[in-house]
Amino acid sequence: MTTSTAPYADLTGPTLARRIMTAPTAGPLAALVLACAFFSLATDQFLSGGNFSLIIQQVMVVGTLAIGQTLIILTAGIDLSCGAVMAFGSIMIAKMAAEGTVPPLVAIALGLAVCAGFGLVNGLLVKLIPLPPFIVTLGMLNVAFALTHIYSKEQTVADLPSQLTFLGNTFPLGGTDVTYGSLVALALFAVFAHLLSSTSWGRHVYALGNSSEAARLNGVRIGRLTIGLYALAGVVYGIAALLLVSRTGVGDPQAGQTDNLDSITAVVLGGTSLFGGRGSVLGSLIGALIVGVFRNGLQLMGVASIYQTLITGVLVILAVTVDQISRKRTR
Amino acid sequence: MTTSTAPYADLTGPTLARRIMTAPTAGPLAALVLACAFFSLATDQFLSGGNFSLIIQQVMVVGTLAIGQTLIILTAGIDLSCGAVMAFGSIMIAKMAAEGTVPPLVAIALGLAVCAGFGLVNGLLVKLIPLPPFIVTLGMLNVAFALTHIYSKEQTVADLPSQLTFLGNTFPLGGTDVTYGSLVALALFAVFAHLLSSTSWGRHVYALGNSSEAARLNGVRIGRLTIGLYALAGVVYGIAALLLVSRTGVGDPQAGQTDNLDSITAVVLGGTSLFGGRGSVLGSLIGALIVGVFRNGLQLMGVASIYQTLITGVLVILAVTVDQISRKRTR
Amino acid sequence: GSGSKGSTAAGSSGGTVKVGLITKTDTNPFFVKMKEGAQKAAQEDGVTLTTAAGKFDGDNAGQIAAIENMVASGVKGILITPSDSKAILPAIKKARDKGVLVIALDSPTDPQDGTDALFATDNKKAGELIGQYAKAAMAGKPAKIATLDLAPGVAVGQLRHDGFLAGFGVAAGDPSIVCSQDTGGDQAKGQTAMENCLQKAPDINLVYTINEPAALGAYTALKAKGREKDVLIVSVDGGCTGTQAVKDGKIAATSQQYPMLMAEKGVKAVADFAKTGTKASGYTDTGVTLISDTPQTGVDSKDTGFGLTNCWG
Amino acid sequence: MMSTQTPTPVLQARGLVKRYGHVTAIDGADFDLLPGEVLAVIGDNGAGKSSLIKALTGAVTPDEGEIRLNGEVIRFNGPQDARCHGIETVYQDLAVAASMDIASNMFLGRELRRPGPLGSVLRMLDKKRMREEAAEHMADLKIGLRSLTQPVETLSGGQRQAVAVARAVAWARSVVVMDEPTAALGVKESGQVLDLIRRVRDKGLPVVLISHNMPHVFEIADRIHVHRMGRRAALIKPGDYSMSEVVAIMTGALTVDEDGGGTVVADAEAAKAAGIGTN
Amino acid sequence: MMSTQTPTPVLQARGLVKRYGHVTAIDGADFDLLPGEVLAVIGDNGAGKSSLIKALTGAVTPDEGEIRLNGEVIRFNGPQDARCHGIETVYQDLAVAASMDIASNMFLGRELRRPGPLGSVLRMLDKKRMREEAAEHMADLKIGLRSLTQPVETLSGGQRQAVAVARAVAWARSVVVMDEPTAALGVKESGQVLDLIRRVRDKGLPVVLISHNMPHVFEIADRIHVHRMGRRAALIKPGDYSMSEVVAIMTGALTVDEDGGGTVVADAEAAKAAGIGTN
Ligand SMILES: Nc1ncnc2c1ncn2[C@@H]1O[C@H](COP(=O)(O)OP(=O)(O)OP(=O)(O)O)[C@@H](O)[C@H]1O
Ligand SMILES: Nc1ncnc2c1ncn2[C@@H]1O[C@H](COP(=O)(O)OP(=O)(O)OP(=O)(O)O)[C@@H](O)[C@H]1O
Ligand SMILES: [Mg+2]
Ligand SMILES: [Mg+2]
Repeated sequence: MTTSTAPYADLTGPTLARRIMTAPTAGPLAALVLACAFFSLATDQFLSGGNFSLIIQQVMVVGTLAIGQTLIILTAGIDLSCGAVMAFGSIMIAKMAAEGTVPPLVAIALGLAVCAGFGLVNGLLVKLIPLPPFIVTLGMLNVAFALTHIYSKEQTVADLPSQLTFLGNTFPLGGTDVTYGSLVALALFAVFAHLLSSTSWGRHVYALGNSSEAARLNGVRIGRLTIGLYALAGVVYGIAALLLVSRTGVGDPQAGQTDNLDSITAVVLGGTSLFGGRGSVLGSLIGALIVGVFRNGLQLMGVASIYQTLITGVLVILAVTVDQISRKRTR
Repeated sequence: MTTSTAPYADLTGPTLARRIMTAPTAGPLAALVLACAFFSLATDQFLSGGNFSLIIQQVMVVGTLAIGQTLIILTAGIDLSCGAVMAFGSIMIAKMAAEGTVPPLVAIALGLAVCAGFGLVNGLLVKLIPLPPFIVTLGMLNVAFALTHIYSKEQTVADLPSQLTFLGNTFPLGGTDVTYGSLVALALFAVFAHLLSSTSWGRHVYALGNSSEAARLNGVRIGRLTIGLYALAGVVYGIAALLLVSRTGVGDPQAGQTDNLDSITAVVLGGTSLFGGRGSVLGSLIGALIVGVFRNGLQLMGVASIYQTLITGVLVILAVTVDQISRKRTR
Repeated sequence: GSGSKGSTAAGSSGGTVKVGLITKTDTNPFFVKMKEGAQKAAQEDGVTLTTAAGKFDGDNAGQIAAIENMVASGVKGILITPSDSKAILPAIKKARDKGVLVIALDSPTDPQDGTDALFATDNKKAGELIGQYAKAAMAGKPAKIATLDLAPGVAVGQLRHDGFLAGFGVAAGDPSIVCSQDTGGDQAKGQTAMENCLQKAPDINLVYTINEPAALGAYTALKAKGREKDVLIVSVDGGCTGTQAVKDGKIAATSQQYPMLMAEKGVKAVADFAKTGTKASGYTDTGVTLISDTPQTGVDSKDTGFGLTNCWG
Repeated sequence: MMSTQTPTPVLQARGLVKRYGHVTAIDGADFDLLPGEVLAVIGDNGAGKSSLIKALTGAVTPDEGEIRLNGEVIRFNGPQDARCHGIETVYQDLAVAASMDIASNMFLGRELRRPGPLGSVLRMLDKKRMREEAAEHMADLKIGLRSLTQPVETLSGGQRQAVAVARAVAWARSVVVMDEPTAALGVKESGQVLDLIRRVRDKGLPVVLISHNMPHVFEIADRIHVHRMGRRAALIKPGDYSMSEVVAIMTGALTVDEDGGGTVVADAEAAKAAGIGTN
Repeated sequence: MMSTQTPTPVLQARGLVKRYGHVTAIDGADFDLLPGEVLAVIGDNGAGKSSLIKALTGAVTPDEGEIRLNGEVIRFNGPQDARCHGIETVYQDLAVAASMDIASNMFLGRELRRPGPLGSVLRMLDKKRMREEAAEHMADLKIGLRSLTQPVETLSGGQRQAVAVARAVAWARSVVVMDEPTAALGVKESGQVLDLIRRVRDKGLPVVLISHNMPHVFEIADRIHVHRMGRRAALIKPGDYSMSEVVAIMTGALTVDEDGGGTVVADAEAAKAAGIGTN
């Protein structure tokens, strides 16, 4: 009987050191650090505040999409429509604001609402009929893609009001120019990291991804939770649309075509399981940064484009190998 | 005690009628039939042997890729590299044969072997380290893509020997011209349908996809089974490469770039679960045909291409809805 | 055109004549403009236009399927911008064997007589023009060149790139080319590529871009570094947004092409074929014009006023 | 047995039917749970016990039949409805979230928030308190645990079952339903669960206990609901019958008289095999 | 207990250790299975019984220690190795393929082929024969089944367990290991499994039976291996001790003398609670 009344060693939770070692993001982080170390040695230009600021700017759009993608993947879903929804949102915001149909801030609000609407429709189809997320979001990808081109008449929208491009402006931080948009993206990561790890809602998301039947039997309202998640992911894509517009300074109907695969890659590189229930948004941030660092570093090294593709392929596999090895060691 | 000794109602297996109604392919088939019926009414040119022969030719490459993709997805994996591996195989076969380095048949054999090699590497990485299939095949996609362009020096290879294009030739069948390649693809479907449904190996594949742990505990050698499956999928991609070369008459380094998503779409439309263990190659054939029929029918109707994209998106969602509804009804 | 129904076979006298237009993609404004030109011409000539496109630049299989489906739907002629100059030939041959007139737009097949006729601009020449322009504009300054290209293995990108280098007078691999990156012709990717190029070689002073969206992306990146004034950007395409950017001084010069013209001529040729049975043939150059507001001696160019009246999108 | 005047049942069902394809899992089942009683539900494997309680707790929607809670007809739209009415269930397959730890599972759907603005504004969970309370509940069951933070998928079969039992008991306000709660438990741990059930009953809550363990059933049940081939075959008091008679009823060797009390041999041979003389 | 001359054990282990992170599931465990005996393995929840038999059947590779089969040191590279040596196991979590039917599960890994070229060339499975044989094996256990072709994921808990038990018994050639095979089974069905175990033993195969059901254990076991906190606490004959003594050993209230025979009170209070006077 001694075992049962003895205090549990870990009643107070794991120690900080153990927490860092066993954190699911430890592996991706190790891969990121290794990559940075390598490129710092290989090129002179890599290791500078300006270059890091640049990398963050370059990955912030895909990174933000990866937040929404993480939400969906945690529920064992997948979202192929994220890039197309973002493209539609960005062209809508840009066009309405540039043509002066509505004030810029209203345009932004409408853009977010439309993106949320796409997400909502995804969620309803996935949950109510129910249909496989892969097919629903594939269909929505085509729909949003076509609507983007029909609505924009293939025209890039330039000359945007300053409210739309404000997030692309920079301010100095310790000698480096940082864009406001980068801050918004990082803040968004912080918010969702908090929501997922420290609130009831987050617990329910993980439970749903673990086993939707178990979650249901425990009284989690999985229907509204799922639908809400897809809609929320839509809002996040809307924010990504705004970041995109502010970064490029135009509304571009061509945007986002490879972003669905890129965002899924970031999520998976970050250690989130495609089978749901395991992972974190911080992992996805690290995943997005890993890809960004590869692209930036290889280019700084002057590797020819086609070899960049080749090497990126190998490096992506190496990055998850590092993750896998670090998991085995701490187990 | 009467219940236990009473003969089971279904000892002899389900009746044929019930088998057809509850077959997992019944839903996709219903969607396909509905689509055909619609286009037959909407355009005059749809309902003809020649047009059907055409559709089969158009989907046979993606359909063949979908066979390999089905194998991988049945194990709860995913293969993003299939199109790129096929492209590499096709350019290799074409180039070696056209330049006369080796006799055409040897070129074909080498091409198949190289594709199998790619699959084998995928399988080894997925199983031995182990790494997530998504990332492994994404990395391999980049590697194969880059190698294709490096090896081909971006040049399309024309003037192929007749052994390579033979499968593109037609023979009359009931007044319709049918290509030999279509027959090869259909035969391949039949072979794999047989292997999966009626052999030990097929049972093991499904068991592995259901729960690799349960399969392992039951003595299925899941390591070699998985690795073998990836290698076999590679061989199938090699056959797809040959079909592609014979259909287009050239070796084209640009081939296959969207075929990974297209083949996954065919598999999922065919009712196979992305979580593994449930599905069939015949479903994937039907899935590929559904997409082919949509494209062909909309083109015959003269729908503008951007609206084709829009409508295809909606139709794909409708197709799985039909599947879902038909499942509910027969349950 | 509403009466697409009822025209069963090509050449049946009663039904409307159908013309197919197959572009490389659906989404590039260049091809969208081409479709508009074709639509306008189709209305004037009383023929029905159907369109199709590849899924990406280089999607040969998609174009083949489109040709087959169009032939099945009974078109009289097909206008195509081939994604791949060789790979499309067998499919075109099958269509031509069935009596369909096939005309290549924008870029040729290889060999060029794979199609009945070719209405195109010379992409290599377009590159050469901006290369020559850049050479003159640099006025002997040592050049540090960045090239923002299209994608591996796409002929248009290769021709323009090669043309630019030839016009500028450097060989591929010359040390003055300090950074080369694929952008897919996309503005955001162009921006990212330029940012990284500047990180690598901050003293870049000449940027060649595959098209104006990539050029504008490069401009945004340069502006963020305060370098937009002292770096020369040259581009190809001549879309309205791009020409406007030349006018605004963001891009120094661009080679303007005329997709609408190609399409209009193509549709007319098919309509003629339907009426008279004579097939168009040979190569018709639809021309390329260098557009710049800062002309350089020794290089012919027109100003943006001309450019904007003749631009296509 | 139902001839005497009884109080309104807490949970009652009449004529429940649930079909899965060509399998009829519930075939016109009745059910009555009186206030404050421990009702054992017994029956052969595949008799439909789990299906019955799934229907009673909103986890499955019956095709036919009606359910009453405290005398009023009710329709549960999912398990959370039943939970809102204070009904807690231990399902046979436990329904735990595999990758989450014990505390997260125990508080799933009713997490505790931190006091103050951290909880009300930032909605932060009070992980420490949840862990402590979970530890207390688990200690109640005297389950040997070597770590509280490991994911439940790595727990032993019995440990996992204990988590589900502790959770249900901790939260129930009107009815506790347990589907074979001691199946994977050791002798000592099973004893603790029986104790727990007694304590719950002493608080006035009725308990439904599905079990194959006849000694347990006879030790703790106030009444026994015998389920057979998808419906209730008998509703008896344990004192009125011997264990082997009850087993014989379960297997169909005996049937209970319509007017209560006696049994009738339905299958003489089977009854003999079960050790029952003809009475 | 081990002082008398014994034949070479069929399956033997010394000093097995298996750690998972900071949890030590097996902590220097010994194990001996003699020819033709039924060896019961009992112990508290989380004592490490399942981990032990997983290590013995190749499902898990122990970190330390050695395993002997018929006296020879052996290393299993996965469960299929153990199966090749005729060892069949019913795992606690059953290890069935959810979407496949009973026959497919029962014949998983040793499917029957059709006679003639259909089997040898086309390698076609003899589905009908597999279904028939599966039906026979299930009938042996007298499990009520309403359909043979439904996926096992839709079976009741007991039905699913019966599939796993029938499978192991059908195939074993040297050892049968069963981890709580009757946990989800009804009274009648449990009896059938005990019968089956006896029949297996009578064929000369030794059986390892993990169970929490003391009456079952005392009814059928030739020897009892008591597992406690990751290692063997005692190896006894059921006749030598009473049921409550064995339970006391299991919970640590009593310990067994090194030189066999007697017991020593380790925890007087606990022993009292377990109903054992000091002896
Ligand atoms: N989802 C389902 N689909 C098909 N058949 C089902 C399903 N669920 C249960 N069944 C069948 O219904 C019958 C009753 O199952 P149930 O789980 O209710 O039995 P049980 O009495 O709880 O048995 P046990 O004591 O073994 O747990 C069984 O024959 C089972 O196979
Ligand atoms: N994969 C694993 N990871 C971490 N801990 C584990 C793992 N498997 C088992 N354990 C731990 O090892 C200990 C022994 O578990 P085991 O399943 O062997 O117990 P058991 O004796 O079979 O218990 P029960 O009677 O409840 O089935 C438990 O504390 C359990 O939590
Ligand atoms: Mg049950
Ligand atoms: Mg166990």
